[in-house]
Amino acid sequence: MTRLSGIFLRPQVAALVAVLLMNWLLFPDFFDLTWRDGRLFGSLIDVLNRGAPVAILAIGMTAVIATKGVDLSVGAVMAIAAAVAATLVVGGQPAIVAVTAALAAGLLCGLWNGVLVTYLDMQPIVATLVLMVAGRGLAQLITEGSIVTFSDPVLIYIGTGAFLGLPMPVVIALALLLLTTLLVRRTALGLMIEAVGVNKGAARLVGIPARLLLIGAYAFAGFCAAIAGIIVAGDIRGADANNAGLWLELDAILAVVIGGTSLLGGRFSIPLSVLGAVIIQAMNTGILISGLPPEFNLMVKAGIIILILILQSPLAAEAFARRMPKRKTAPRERTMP
Amino acid sequence: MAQAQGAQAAAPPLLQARQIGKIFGQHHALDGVDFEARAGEVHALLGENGAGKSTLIKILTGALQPDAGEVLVEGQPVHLRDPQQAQGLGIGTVYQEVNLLTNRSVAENLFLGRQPTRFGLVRKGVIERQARQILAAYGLEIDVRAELGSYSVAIQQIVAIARAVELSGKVLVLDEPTASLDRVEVDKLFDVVRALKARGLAIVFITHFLDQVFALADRVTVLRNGRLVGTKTLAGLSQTEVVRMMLGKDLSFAHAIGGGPDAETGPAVVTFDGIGRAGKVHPFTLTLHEGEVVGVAGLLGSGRTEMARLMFGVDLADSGMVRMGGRVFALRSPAQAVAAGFGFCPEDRKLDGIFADLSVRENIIIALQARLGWFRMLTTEEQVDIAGRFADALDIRAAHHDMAVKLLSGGNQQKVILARWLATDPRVLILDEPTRGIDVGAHAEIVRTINRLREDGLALLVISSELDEVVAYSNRIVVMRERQMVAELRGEQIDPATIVQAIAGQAAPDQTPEETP
Amino acid sequence: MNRSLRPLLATTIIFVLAYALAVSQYPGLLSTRVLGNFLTDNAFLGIAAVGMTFVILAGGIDLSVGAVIGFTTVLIAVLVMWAGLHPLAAFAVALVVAAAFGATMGAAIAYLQVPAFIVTLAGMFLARGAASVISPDSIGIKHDFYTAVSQTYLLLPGGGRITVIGGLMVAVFVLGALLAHRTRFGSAVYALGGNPTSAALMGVPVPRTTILIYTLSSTLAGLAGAVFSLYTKAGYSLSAVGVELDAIAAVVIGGTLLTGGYGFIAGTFIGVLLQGLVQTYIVFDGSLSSWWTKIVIGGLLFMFILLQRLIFSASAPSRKALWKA
Amino acid sequence: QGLSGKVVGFSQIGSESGWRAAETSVTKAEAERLGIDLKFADAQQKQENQIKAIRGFIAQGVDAILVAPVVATGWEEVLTEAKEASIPVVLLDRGIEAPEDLYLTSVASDQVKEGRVAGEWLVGAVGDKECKVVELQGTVGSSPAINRKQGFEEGIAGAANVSIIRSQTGDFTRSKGKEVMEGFIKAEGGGAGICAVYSHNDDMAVGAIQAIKDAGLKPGTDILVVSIDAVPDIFAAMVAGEANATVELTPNMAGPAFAALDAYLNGGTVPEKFIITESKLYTPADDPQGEYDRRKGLGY
Ligand SMILES: Nc1ncnc2c1ncn2[C@@H]1O[C@H](COP(=O)(O)OP(=O)(O)OP(=O)(O)O)[C@@H](O)[C@H]1O
Ligand SMILES: Nc1ncnc2c1ncn2[C@@H]1O[C@H](COP(=O)(O)OP(=O)(O)OP(=O)(O)O)[C@@H](O)[C@H]1O
Ligand SMILES: [Mg+2]
Ligand SMILES: [Mg+2]
Repeated sequence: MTRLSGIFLRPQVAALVAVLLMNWLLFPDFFDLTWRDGRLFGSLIDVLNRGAPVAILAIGMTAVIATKGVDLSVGAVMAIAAAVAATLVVGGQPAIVAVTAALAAGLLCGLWNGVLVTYLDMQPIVATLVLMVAGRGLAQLITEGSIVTFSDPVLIYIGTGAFLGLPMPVVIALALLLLTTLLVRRTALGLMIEAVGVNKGAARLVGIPARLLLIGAYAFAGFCAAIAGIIVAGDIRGADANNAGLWLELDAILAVVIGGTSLLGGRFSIPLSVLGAVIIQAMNTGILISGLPPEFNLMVKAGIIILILILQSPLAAEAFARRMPKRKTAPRERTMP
Repeated sequence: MAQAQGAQAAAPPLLQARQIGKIFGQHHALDGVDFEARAGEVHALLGENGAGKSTLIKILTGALQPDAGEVLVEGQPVHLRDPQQAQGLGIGTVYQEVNLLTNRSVAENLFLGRQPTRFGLVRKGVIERQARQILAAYGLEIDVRAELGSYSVAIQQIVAIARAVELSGKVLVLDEPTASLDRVEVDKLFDVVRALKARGLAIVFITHFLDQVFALADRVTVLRNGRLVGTKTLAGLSQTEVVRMMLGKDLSFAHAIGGGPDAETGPAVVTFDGIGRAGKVHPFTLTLHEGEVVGVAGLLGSGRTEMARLMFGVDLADSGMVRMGGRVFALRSPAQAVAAGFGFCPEDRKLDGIFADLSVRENIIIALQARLGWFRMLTTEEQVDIAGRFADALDIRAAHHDMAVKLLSGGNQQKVILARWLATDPRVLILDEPTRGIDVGAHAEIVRTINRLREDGLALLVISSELDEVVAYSNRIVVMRERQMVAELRGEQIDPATIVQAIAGQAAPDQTPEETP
Repeated sequence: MNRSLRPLLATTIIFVLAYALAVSQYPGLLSTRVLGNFLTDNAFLGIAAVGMTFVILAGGIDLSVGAVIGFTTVLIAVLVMWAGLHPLAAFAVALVVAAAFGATMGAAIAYLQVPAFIVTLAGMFLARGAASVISPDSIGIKHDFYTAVSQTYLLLPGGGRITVIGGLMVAVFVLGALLAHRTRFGSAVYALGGNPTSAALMGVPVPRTTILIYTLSSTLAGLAGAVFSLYTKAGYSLSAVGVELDAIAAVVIGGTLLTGGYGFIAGTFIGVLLQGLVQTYIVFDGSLSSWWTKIVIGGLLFMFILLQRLIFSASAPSRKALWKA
Repeated sequence: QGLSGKVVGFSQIGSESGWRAAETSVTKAEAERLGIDLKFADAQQKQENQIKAIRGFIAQGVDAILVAPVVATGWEEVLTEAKEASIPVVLLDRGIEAPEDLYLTSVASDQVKEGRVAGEWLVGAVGDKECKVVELQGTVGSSPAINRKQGFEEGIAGAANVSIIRSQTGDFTRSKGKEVMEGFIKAEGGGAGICAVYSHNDDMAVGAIQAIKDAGLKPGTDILVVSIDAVPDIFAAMVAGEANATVELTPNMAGPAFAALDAYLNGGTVPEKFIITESKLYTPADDPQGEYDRRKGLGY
C-alpha cells in the first residue's frame, strides 16, 4: 500500500507530469486521443510508440547497470539485429526464422559482452565499447552499407501494427516490462542481481552464482536490443545499419538513471527505467512540436535533463524531506560517483 | 597517572564535546553527550556495539556534523567542517575499519595531504626516507614504496596508527585500533601511546578489550544507547563495574570462560583430505566432527584465513579432496560449499561480508536464499520472520530491519553476517575472527552461541586471535605457522601457554597434526 | 619493480610490438614523417586525453570533452573572425569559458551528487548545442597568427616535422605527468579514485578536488579545441564528435583502470600513439571497406586490452609478507 | 595507357547513408575498370581522420588523391603538403574553402542549386494555390543541410503562396524522418494544413511517406513529396505514386574525377577547376521503374 502511494511521489513522476504539461502548453491538442481503424491515435500514443525502443533498451540496461556494469553496445546490437532480420526476409526466409535469428544474434552479442566482463575481467565500459565500434561494422557488413528494404508483413506488423488498439512496439514494451518485472520480483533473481551489484565478492561467498548472473544480464541486454532493433526495422520497413540505434545507448543509460537506478549498481527498478524512457521521449516530442529551430534541440534537451537531475539529487531529496518531516531520509555519506 | 591529572585540572581540555546530539532518521545515535580529553591522559570511550562511540568520534573530528551541541578545541568552540580542518588543528584519527588508500604506496598513505614539496613538486625521496623511519618505531620494516593493499590488514592498521600519530599535535583518536592486531603489536602500540601521553597529548581510545583499557587508560567514559552513562577515573574501578556501566547489568556468566569442553564428539561430518594450494597453504588433512569446535590458532599471516578460504571453495585447492558422507569431491565454488551445508563468516567484513546498500533483513536471508535457488523466493513474511528470529537471537541493534546494513555499527554488522549463516542451518560452520570488534556482552553471546551450536551437533571451525576465547570453546585446536598446519592440540593441551608455545614453534607438541603429504 | 608500473610496461611492449609488426608489412611506416604526423595529427586527442586521464584516475568520467572541443573551435572562430580578437586573446577567452564550464560540472558532481556520467552527458549536449546555436555552419579562420603557427616547425631528418601543436601535446603530457605523480593535487586525485570515503577521512578536500579535476579536464579540452582550430583553421560545431570515446579508449589502453586509482599519464600517451598507429596502418593498407574498418578498429581495441590484461596478470602481484614481529 | 597501374588514395567520409555507400562502390568499380590501385580510407565521419588519411597517402607516395571532404574548412595545410609532394588532389561531391591552386579540380554538385531545383519544381507544381511546406532538414550544421535549405528558400522566394511553416532536423535518416513527419502532422491538425514536404534527402522522405500513410493521408496527392538524391527507393515510391519529385545527386563523382586525372597525369592538361555534376530533376514522368532498376545494382 505504502509502496503504491510512494510511486506517485517519485520525482520521476513529477518530471513526467511537468514535461507533459509543457508539451500541452506548446500544443493544446497534445492529450487528444482519437480512435480510427481499430487503433488509438494521438500525440500521447506517439510518445509511447517512439519511446518504446529506448524503453526496451532501458529494461535490459537496467539489469546490466544493477550489476554495476554498463552496456554501450546496445545501439550497435540493434543495428545487427535489424540487419539480420531484414537480410533474411529479403533472402526469402519466413519472418519467424528472421526474427528468431535476429534475437539469437542479439543474445549472442550480449553473451560476448558478458564473457568479456566476467571471464576476461574487462571493465564494462571498454568491453562493450569494443562491440559498439565493431558491431556497427558487422551490421554494415551484413547489409553491405545499404538500407535493406523489405515488405514482409510480419516484420512490418511488429514495427507499425496495432494490438488491442495500441501500437505493437508499445504492446511489446509493456509485455516485456511486465514479464521481466514479474521475473525479477516474483523470484529471488532481483535480490541476487542487486547483491551482485552491491558486492560481487560477497555475493560469490554466499553462494550466489555471480558470474552466471552477470553474463545473464548482458545477454538479456543484448536480447532486448535485438527486440528494439527488429521494431525499428519494422517501423521503417528496412534495416538501416548505418543509423539504426545510433547513440541510443546514451538515451537508454539516461533513462535508467532518470529512473533512479544508481550507476554504481545495486537497487534497481525496471518500471521506473521505462518511465525514464517515456520522459525522454516526451521531451523529444516536445522539442519536435515546439517549432524551435533545430539548432536549439540539444540545448533544450540538456536544460531539461539538468532540471530533472537537480530535482532528483540527494540535495533536493533532503530539502523535500525537510518540507515533509514525516519520513526523513538519512543523509548520504559523501561518495564520488 | 594520578600526577598528570592534578596538573591539568586548570587548563581547558584539549578536545571537548558539549551536549552533542545526533539523529539519523528517527534514531537518536547521540543525545546530550559530554566528553573531554585532557592533555596527558588516555581516555577510553566504551560502550556496547551501536552505543554511539564511532559517531561521537566522527563528530569530534569533523567527519560528521552534530545536530546539537558543540565541539571545543582548547576551550574554544570550533565548527569542524571536515576531517582536513581537524587535522589542521592537530587532531589525528584512526577511524574504525582501516580507512586508508590501498591503491597508494605506504609512504604516500603516511603523508597524504602534507607531503613536503619543493617548487610545488612532492619530494618523494624525503617522504620515503621519513616513512621508513616512522615505521621503524613500530618494528615494521617494509618496502614503503609498495602499495598498501599488498600488505595484510594488520600492517595496514599499523600504518593507519602511524599516520594518525604523525598528524596529532594535540589529540590522537583511536577507534578500535587493536581489532586486528596481535599481542606483540598491541604492546608496541601501547609503548607509542604512552610516549605520546608523556609528551602531553590527549589520547582517546576505543576498544572492546577491557584488559587493554585497564592496561592503558586513565579515565573511562561510557555510552549506552547514545546517552552518557558517566565518566570515571579508572583507578580503583573493577572490570565488573565497567561492564555494569556498559550493559546496565552484570554479565551473568561473568566473562566466565573456563577450560574447553570435553564432551564426546560425534561422527565425522567432513574430511579435508590433503587440501592445499601451492604458494598459499601447504596441504593439510583435517576432519570435523559433529558437535565439535576446532579452533585455529596462529600468528597474523600464518595462513589461517587462506586455509578457511580453501575449505569453502573461495580459492581453488590444487591438491586434495573433500570427503563427506561417502562422497569424495573437489570444491569448485562457494555455491557448491553452501549446497553441501557449509557456512563461512569471512574475516574482512567490509570487503567480503556486507552488502552495504542492502537492508539488514536481506543481508540476513541472502545466504539461505542463495541456497534455496532463485526460483524459490522467500516471501516477505518469511524474510521478516527469519531476520527477526536471528536478529533477536544475536541481539542485533537496528532501528528496523529495512535500513541499509551499512548504517549499523561495526559490531552489529558482524552479528548480521553471523546471523546470515545461522539462518542457513549449516552442518559445518567456518568462522574467521567472528568476534572482531564485538562488545563484551555480544562477545559472551557469540561464545555462548558457538557452544550452543556445538551442542546442536554442528561442526565448527573457528579462527581467532584471542587465545582465551579459543580455549573457551574448542574441543581441539590446530596451530598454523608459515602456511603450514604444525600442531594439533586436544584435551589437556588446550591451554594458552601450550598454544603460545606451539605457535612460536618452541616445544614440539607431542601430538603431530594429521599427516600431510 | 613497482606493481602499478606493470600495465604501463605492458602497454609499451604492445606498442613496440605492434609498430614493429606494422613496419614489417609496410616499411614506409618507419619514417620521421610518419612519426611526426603521429604527434601533429593526434595533438588535440592527446591533450584531451590527459584531462580524461585525471578524471578517470579519480574514478569519474567526462563525456563532454568532444563537445567542448567543438564548442571551443566555434567560439575561437567567432571571436577571431567576427569580433576581430587576436587569436591568443581568443584562446584565453575560450580557456576561461571551458574552465568555468568544467567547474560547473564538477560542482554538480560534487555537491548535487549526480553521477559524472550523466552530468557530463548533459554537458555534452549543452556544449554541442551551444556551438550549433552560435553557428551551425563551419567558419574558416584566416589570420596571420594561424599561418605563422602552421609554418613553424622543427624539421627532422627524413622530412618529418615536429609542429607547434605536436610539441604542445608533448609538453602537456610532461606537465600532466608532473601534476599527477609529483604534486599534492595528483595524490588527491589518486586518493579519490582509490576510495573517496577514505580520502575524505584522510583530509582530502573531496568536493574541491572533484571540481578541480573537471575544471582541468574541460580546460584541457578547451586547449585541445584551440589546437584543433589551429589544426583545421576553422571552427565547426560538429568537429571532434566522439573524441571522448577515443580519449577514454586511449586512457584505458594506456593501462589506467576505469574504476580509478591506478594508472599513468605516460600510459595514455602510448594509448594515443597506438590509436594513431591503427589509423595510419589502416590508411596504408587501403583495402578495408567502411565496415571492415570499424570491425578492425574494434578488434584491435579488443586485442590491445586483452594483451594488456594477459601481460598484466602473467606478472600478477604476489602479496608481500614482510611483517617482522 | 590511361591510369592503369597508378596508385590513387581515396579518403571517404564514412558510410553514413545509402548514397554514400553507392558513391564508394561506384568509385571502387570505376577504379577497377581503369586498372587503378585504389587505396580506400573510411574516416568514420571525422575530419581529423581524413587529414590523417591524406597524410598517410602522402607518406606512401601515391600518384593522386581523391577526397570527399566532410566539411568545407580546414584543408589548407594538408593540401599544401600534398602540393609540395606534387600529388594532385581531386575533391569529390563538395567544395572547400581553400585557395584553388591547392587542388586539381573539384567534382561536385551544386547543393544550393539542388535545393533551388526542388523549390522551383514545387512552385511550378502548385501553381498559385496556397501551399504550406514542412521541411525535413539534414544533420544540423552539415553543409548539404545548410545549402539545400538555402537553395530551396531561393527557389520559393518568388512565390508568395509557397511558404515553409515548420522545419526540423531528421538527421538524414529514415526513422527520424518518419518521427519528425509524424510530429508535423500532429502539430498541423492531422496534416490538413500541410501541402508539401521538402526533405533534404530521399531517405527522410521515404520515412515521411510512411508517416503520411500512417496518418491516413495519401502521400503524393494529399501531401506532395519532394526530395533530393534520387536513390532507388524514392523511385519505388514514385512508381507507387507516393513521391512527386527528386533531384539527382549522382554517386558517380569518380568517373569525371578519374577522367580529369587521366588527362592531367598523361597529357598535362589542367582540367576545369569546378566540374559540376548535373542536378537533374526526376518526376513520375521520367520512367521511375526504369530508373529504379538502373540504380538498384549500384550499391545504394
Ligand atoms: N549514517 C547513519 N545512518 C543511520 N544510522 C546510523 C548511521 N551511522 C550510525 N548509525 C547508527 O548509530 C548508532 C551508533 O553507531 P556507532 O557506529 O557510533 O556505534 P559504535 O558505538 O561505534 O558501535 P561499535 O562498537 O559496533 O563500533 C548505531 O545504532 C547505528 O546504527
Ligand atoms: N588482505 C591481505 N592483503 C595482503 N596480504 C594478505 C592479506 N591477507 C593475508 N595476506 C597474506 O597472506 C598470507 C596468509 O595470510 P592469512 O590471512 O591467511 O593469515 P592469517 O593467519 O589468517 O592472518 P590474519 O589474522 O592476518 O588473517 C600472509 O602472508 C599474509 O601477509
Ligand atoms: Mg564503532
Ligand atoms: Mg585471518
